[in-house]
Amino acid sequence: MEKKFPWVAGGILLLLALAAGFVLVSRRDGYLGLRYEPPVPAYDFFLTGGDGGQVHLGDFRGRVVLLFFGYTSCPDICPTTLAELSLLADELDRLALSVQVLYVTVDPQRDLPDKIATYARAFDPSFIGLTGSEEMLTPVWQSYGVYRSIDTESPTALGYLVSHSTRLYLIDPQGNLFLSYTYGTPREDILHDIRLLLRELPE
Amino acid sequence: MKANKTNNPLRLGLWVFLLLALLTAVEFAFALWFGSWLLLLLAALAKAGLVLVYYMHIAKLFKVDESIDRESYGYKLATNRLGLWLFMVSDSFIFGGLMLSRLNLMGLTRPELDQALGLGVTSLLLVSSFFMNRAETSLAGGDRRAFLASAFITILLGIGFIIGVLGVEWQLAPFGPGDGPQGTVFYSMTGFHAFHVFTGIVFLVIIFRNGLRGRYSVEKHWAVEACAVYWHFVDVVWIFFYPALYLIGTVVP
Amino acid sequence: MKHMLLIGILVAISTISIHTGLDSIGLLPPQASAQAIAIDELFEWHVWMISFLFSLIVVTLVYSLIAFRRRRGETGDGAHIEGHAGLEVLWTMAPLFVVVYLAFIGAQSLGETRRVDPSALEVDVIAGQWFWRFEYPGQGVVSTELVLPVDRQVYLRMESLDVIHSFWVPEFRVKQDIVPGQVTELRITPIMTGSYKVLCAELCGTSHAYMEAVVIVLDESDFADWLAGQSASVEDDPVARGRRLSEQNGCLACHSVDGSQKVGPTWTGLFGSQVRLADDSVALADENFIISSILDPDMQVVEGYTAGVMPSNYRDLFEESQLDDIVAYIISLGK
Amino acid sequence: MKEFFSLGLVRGLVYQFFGALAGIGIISGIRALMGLETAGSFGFSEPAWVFGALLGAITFLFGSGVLDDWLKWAAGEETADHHDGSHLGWRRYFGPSLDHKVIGIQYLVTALFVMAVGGSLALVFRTELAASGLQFLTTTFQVFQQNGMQLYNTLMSLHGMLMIVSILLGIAALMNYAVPLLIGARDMAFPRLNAFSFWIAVPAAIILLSSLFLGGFDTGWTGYPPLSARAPLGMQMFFLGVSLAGFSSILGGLNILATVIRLRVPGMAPFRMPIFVWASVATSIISLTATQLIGLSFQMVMLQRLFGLGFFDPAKGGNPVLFQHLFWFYSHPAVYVFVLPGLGIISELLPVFVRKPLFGYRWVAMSSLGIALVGFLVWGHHMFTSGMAEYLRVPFMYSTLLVAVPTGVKFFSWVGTVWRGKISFPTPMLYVLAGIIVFLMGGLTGPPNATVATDLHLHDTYYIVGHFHDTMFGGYIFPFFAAIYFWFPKVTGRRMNETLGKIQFWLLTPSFLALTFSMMQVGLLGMRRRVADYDPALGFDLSHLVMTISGFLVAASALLFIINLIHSARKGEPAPGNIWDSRSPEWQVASPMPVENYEIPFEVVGEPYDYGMPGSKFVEFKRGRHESK
Repeated sequence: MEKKFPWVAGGILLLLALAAGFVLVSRRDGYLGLRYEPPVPAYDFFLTGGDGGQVHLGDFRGRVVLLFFGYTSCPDICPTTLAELSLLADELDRLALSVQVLYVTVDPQRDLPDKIATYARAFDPSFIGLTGSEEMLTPVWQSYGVYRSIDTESPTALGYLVSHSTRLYLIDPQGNLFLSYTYGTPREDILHDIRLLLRELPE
Repeated sequence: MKANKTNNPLRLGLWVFLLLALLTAVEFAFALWFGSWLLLLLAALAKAGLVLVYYMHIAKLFKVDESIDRESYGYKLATNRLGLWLFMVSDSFIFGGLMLSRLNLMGLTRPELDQALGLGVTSLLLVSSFFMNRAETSLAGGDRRAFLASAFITILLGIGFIIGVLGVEWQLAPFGPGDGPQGTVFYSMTGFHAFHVFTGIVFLVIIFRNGLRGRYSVEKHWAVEACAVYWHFVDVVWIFFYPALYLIGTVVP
Repeated sequence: MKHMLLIGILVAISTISIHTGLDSIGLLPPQASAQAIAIDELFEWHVWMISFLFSLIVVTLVYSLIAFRRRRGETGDGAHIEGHAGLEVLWTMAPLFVVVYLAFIGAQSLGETRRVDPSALEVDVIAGQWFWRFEYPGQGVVSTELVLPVDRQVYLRMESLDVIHSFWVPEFRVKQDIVPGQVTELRITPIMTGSYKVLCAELCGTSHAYMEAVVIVLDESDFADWLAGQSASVEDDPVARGRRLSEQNGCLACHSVDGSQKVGPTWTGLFGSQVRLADDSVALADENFIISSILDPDMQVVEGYTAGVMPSNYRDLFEESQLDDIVAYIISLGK
Repeated sequence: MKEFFSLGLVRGLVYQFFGALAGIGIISGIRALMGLETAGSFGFSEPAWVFGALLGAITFLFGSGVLDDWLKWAAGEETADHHDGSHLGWRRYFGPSLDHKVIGIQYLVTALFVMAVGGSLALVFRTELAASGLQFLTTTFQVFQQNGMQLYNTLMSLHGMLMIVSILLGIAALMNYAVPLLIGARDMAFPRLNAFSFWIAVPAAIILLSSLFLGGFDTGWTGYPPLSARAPLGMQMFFLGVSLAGFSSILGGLNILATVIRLRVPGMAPFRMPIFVWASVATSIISLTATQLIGLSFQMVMLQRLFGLGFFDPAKGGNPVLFQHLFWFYSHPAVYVFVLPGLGIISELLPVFVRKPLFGYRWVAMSSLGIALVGFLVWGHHMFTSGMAEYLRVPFMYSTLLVAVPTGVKFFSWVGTVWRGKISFPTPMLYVLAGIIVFLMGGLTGPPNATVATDLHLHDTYYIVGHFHDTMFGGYIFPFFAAIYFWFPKVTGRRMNETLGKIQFWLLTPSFLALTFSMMQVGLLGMRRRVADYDPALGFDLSHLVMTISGFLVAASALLFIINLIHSARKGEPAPGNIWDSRSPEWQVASPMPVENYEIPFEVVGEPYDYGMPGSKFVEFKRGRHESK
């Protein structure tokens, strides 16, 4: 019993060191967002942009698309997420050209094309706000699993509220739905994933 | 260096204590820099394994001589040991239930607690575990005076732990028993554990008093062994409760 | 071998007779929802399995009891058979496969009952101690009866005000507990018009047995008329508002308005009467007696009734104006 | 008079009374000092009543004398290994005794008493339910501060828990009496712990019964919060009573495991143990571990009521469904604790009356362990409709249905045992066969509750009531009666009256089958569980009348059993020898069983159930003087 103790002690410390190393490594090279294994083709859509013209998701093939669903009179989640994304855009510096943020509405009645476009651009000139009729938007919501419902009971100063799911979707340059993040994911994680994803691409 | 009978196990007890202390520090570091619950679990399992093997002598449970006379002290001793371990398996289901409730109610968030105080009471319990082992090993080696001294120190440290938790921590905690899940989780887990520390102290006082009266000999001291194993069991419970309350995940205000 | 053959025949006969016997007494309520059809199909599987296994074991057992009974005067023991590994493996693996297959079709049947129709009619169900309330958010209608269009899925979002209740309509088969502090959901597609009963299936206190409401399934047009009728009638008369509030919040589940004896004291002739209390004092039933009895029921318990039965969380359910409407309604029930 | 007070039970009750008063006084005093309210709905505040009841239970134990040896050890004194209480005569049954046979009888008598009380409560509310509408439990009926409907809820809830406690006491009686005899041990591994396990159950039962007089409780035996968090004071007595009774079951399990592992006679390898010992081991594994969870979940609600800890209060971040997880984690394995000994009795007694080895002994032994272990993974099927996480439902369906496999092995092995035997039908055999058939009905009505879709209809209906009455009667009541008819001579040296036994059997079985069949029939059509009244329009009145009548017939048969028991104890036909011609060791010794069990130790020389192999013996007594066939 006495003789074996040093081996036991050494074994434990080694095991813990290995485990710590494993956690460190798996942290560094893996993607932090929730990964779609295997990546599934992102639902392609045509929605109305600020100038009334049609914007096609496919136009952004070859660039990373950050897709977020919200609405202009949204009190809390949407503005904070868009603010985070605008800070992210600044930190991307040279990679910013190959990343595009799309902001699709869940409140077509009130979010007319110019209203949502100017709202998105207020956060960052490169952001594109998209809207459309209910029939155009419903399939988009469904395919991205966006849950939305109008709460009539709790009216606020901005009229009725729309409660909606708050996931942020990352579409890779090949047009596949690759990662998704929950609300409140720190900006550095998204930045880390984008750098990892773009570095894999041949320059 | 003449390795006589008594100081060999004593030295082992010391080494085990030092490793446990080191692992607690490692655990603290894991929480600060990695914040991964998996590492905390591994560290806790390692510490628990050490206590089970070296302090609680779990191996004795399986080294049993069936052939000796059924009425002999040795045979009854092995049966008593089995009974104690069955009791501890049963009692651990209560603490398992508390841990699952903690995870269900708070997930990977933890209550806002004073880290220094947490580390303080944990080291109190760890040191008491060392002295408990020293008491039992000294008695088994025939050194009655060292047994009595170590047992007394263990009692003091145990009382210190209870004062630390109930006296200090419960008063300083920024939430009451009824304030949200933190209150529920914190007070129920530390309460159930403190009760078991209290019964451990009662057990210690009894064996100390009988030890004073010379009731225990090198061959026959089952009560002391039982008290030691129970005390280490209560320490193992805290080995899992401490990270679950103080180290894991993110603080919820 | 003779035994085996005979037993085989008897088992077959017994299985069929049990199954037809059970079917003849009509085991299940009428099927009034799409979910009921899926569930009854699975139930049919169960009835067949029960009939077969019961026959297999009981027939073989009774047959052996008769065939191998100790005849008069016989001594000695039976055949020394310790076991048969092959048989044991057989009657372990065979049930294993049957059971796994049963679980598989069980999962399919569950999937069937939970099929989501995006254009479902959304109805919010509010359950409280011993009453039901149904709110149609899209149309702003509140009712104590659940009126549903036939052949259109209803999406129930259910909340409890106090303890755990459970929404169950036997004819619809599906059941879902309503847990305070969270919203539970249930999807039902009625396929047969008619009127049924919503029952509370989770013990929720004194009047759990009487916690029920009416479900009426109408065809599309009648349902639309009913909806229109409901939303138009937002009265401005306090007595009508008081009556509606009393119905929707379960007051009338315990207090009668026709003098009959229910769990709580009757409201007819209450206003202005002298009320003898449990502590033998007498109180005048004026406005503030009624309002204080609503907000703190256990303060002045009427003689012959027990404290702790009436819920005491109305303080955060009603605003000032709603209490006045209820008092107005009680006054209207005659001196 | 002094002799009367020296009885452990009497002294215990007196100590409990004064201990409770002291507890109430202490807490009321503390509350008065802290300026809190001291009066409550039943004279004192709830914390005073709870602490009083707890202190009363502790002082009962001191008073009864069951702790005396332990207290001496703590004080450093030695005590005799075995106290020889035979000089006390019948009075040794009313005080703590270390002899496992005395403790077994104490458990048995208490179990029958609790079953009688629980059963009669059922008769009260069964009479009310005989016809729709409230006949005598009306809203104006007043007793113990409960109106008729509240009283119905209390009676129904207490019926549930009292029967469960009586089952736990009953299996403890069988295991404590039979296991040491079957493995040739002098006594249990820890005799004092064995006495403690029994004597903790007495104050626990008293506290549990006191809930009826302290405002009752309306949550059923499951005690779901938030309803149990706002129920009257009786709820706390229920929680405390069950938590204390849980200790009896936990420590009993511990004792059985230690005894079987450590005290088997030489030569009794695991696969040469009698099959009832296997069943006891499987049951004890569950009761040793899972029982803690019902104690924990009940104590959590007690803490929520006493100190405001918000375990299950949504307003304080609690989760009511968490209670159901913790509660059912015990309460489903608990039903296997109830039936495994009974199934062990069936497997033990069948070979004796069929004169043929138990078919597939090892498979039947392993199936007991299989049921016990898989039983830990299935608790979710009680919560399919409870609002627990959706993704859990299908896995629990699969695990629940898996339990049917080992159960199937038991049924097929029983049929295999009966095949080509030489079958005689004394009373114990009748109960064993009825136990098989009724348990089969219980087992087969299980899968519809296991597949989620059908359970959505069946949950909390009378179908479930019928299902579990079948499993409880088939898995416990019938084998329990069979075991008593079988081992009665070992206890008293006399045998129970056969004709009375057969009359009781033919009175019990048909009426019981009618009872559960009507329960399941109305359950399927929409009759809810735990309701004091039902809608006359549903047309259930006739079925409920059938149920009430058969309920009374079942009660009559239980009464007949108790009469037969008491009558035969004194005036039954003497039966000193091996009246069933069994190979089991306890029947090779004269009845009634001597205190020392086996003065001449024996060794295992053959298989336990080699009936039909001429000249084979299971046990061999050392000096061969005591020759037996």
